[in-house]
Amino acid sequence: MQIAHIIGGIVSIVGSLFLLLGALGIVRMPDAYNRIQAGTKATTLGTLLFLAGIGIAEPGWLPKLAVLILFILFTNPVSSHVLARAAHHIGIALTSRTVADKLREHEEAARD
Amino acid sequence: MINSILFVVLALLALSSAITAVLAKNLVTSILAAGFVSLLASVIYLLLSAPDVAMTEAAIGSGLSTIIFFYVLNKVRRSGRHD
Amino acid sequence: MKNWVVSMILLFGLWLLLSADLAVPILIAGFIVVFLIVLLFSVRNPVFRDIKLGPKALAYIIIYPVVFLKALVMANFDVARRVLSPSLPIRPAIVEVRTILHSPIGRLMLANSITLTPGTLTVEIQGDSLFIHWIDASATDINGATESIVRGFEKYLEVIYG
Amino acid sequence: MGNALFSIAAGIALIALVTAAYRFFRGPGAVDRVIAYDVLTIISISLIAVISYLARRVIYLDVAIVYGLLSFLGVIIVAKYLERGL
Repeated sequence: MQIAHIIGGIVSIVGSLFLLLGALGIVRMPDAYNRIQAGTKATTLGTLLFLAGIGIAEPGWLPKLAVLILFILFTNPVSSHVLARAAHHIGIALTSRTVADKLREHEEAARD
Repeated sequence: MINSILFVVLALLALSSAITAVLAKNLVTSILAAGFVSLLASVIYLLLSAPDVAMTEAAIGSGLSTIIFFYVLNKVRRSGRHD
Repeated sequence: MKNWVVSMILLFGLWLLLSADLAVPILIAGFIVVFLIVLLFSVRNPVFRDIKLGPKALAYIIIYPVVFLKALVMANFDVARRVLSPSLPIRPAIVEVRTILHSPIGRLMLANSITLTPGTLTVEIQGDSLFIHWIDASATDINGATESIVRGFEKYLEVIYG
Repeated sequence: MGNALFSIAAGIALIALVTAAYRFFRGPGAVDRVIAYDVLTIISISLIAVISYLARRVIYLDVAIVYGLLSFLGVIIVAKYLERGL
């Protein structure tokens, strides 16, 4: 029983490192879109591993943790997509290192 | 040990978030900061082993009041533009 | 009919996970609730109408999460490399790609998968076109971007949803 | 031993929470703050889960489920408000 707790703890620590990575990503990235990128991906895998680690340590909790994991896996990309769409709609500027913006070209072509 | 560290750091974050909510010039920032205070408060209630209070705080403080604030803000903005 | 059966199985699975109990009264109550929900909502929103349930599709439904999880782990190491290196090696662009999927749920799955895979984020969907923010754009024309972003998932989703 | 490892995990998650809160307090635009808010709620879900492990009470996980549901709704509402389409 003790070994399961140790394995679960290590998995959870790896997950928390990914959470820290996501937080660092939203601090370091230069514009809103890149922040959404770093934030979504790293926190999704981080939370998944974190909850999986707790599930390994306490197998009886797995059903509830599974609901939580499935929920995060489905809602996280949707909310980041909605945020990115809103940001582009109200004209948040992309960083100066951007090489192309096909969506703006498309919208300007539709308006003409 | 870890419980006391969590408690102190979360309380400090909640305090600074509350100050942000009061001092911010932008209303969106204020509402989000108020929601963040509720989020931290519900984690603190959980640390004080009160899951029922934490759940109520999560549902009402962070969920419902944020949604209602944004709904009202949207209404106000729309009627203001017509005048 | 297929829509009803698939919705009921999925909702009943969710009920079992939430209750975590196999007593008979709970199962009966869950069945009644699931039946009512499907009766009320599935008539107007035929979410699973376009799903295919042949043997190949079932195999791909099992394979797809594995492919997806592998892509998710790759995405995270990619993000780690970019965030932790001091020079921040990014070359972002918003590119347009085309999809051959027709059903709304297939497109939803595709957009969600794209968002969680290395360096890409779905910004807007208009008709057949998906506009994708790409953190390290190697090709900005439609065909090149479609080839390197969409094909990997479309291969599986086309069989499952069509 | 298990408790010690999970305490370390909780500590790292707490550092992540403080780091994301920096972007929340500083963030130049409203969109940046909403992104930070989204990340903050997800980190707090992990934190709630580890608190429920350390206290060995499964009922605490229900708070995390409620949280996941409501934060998703909140982010959608804010995005719709910013898009002027609520």
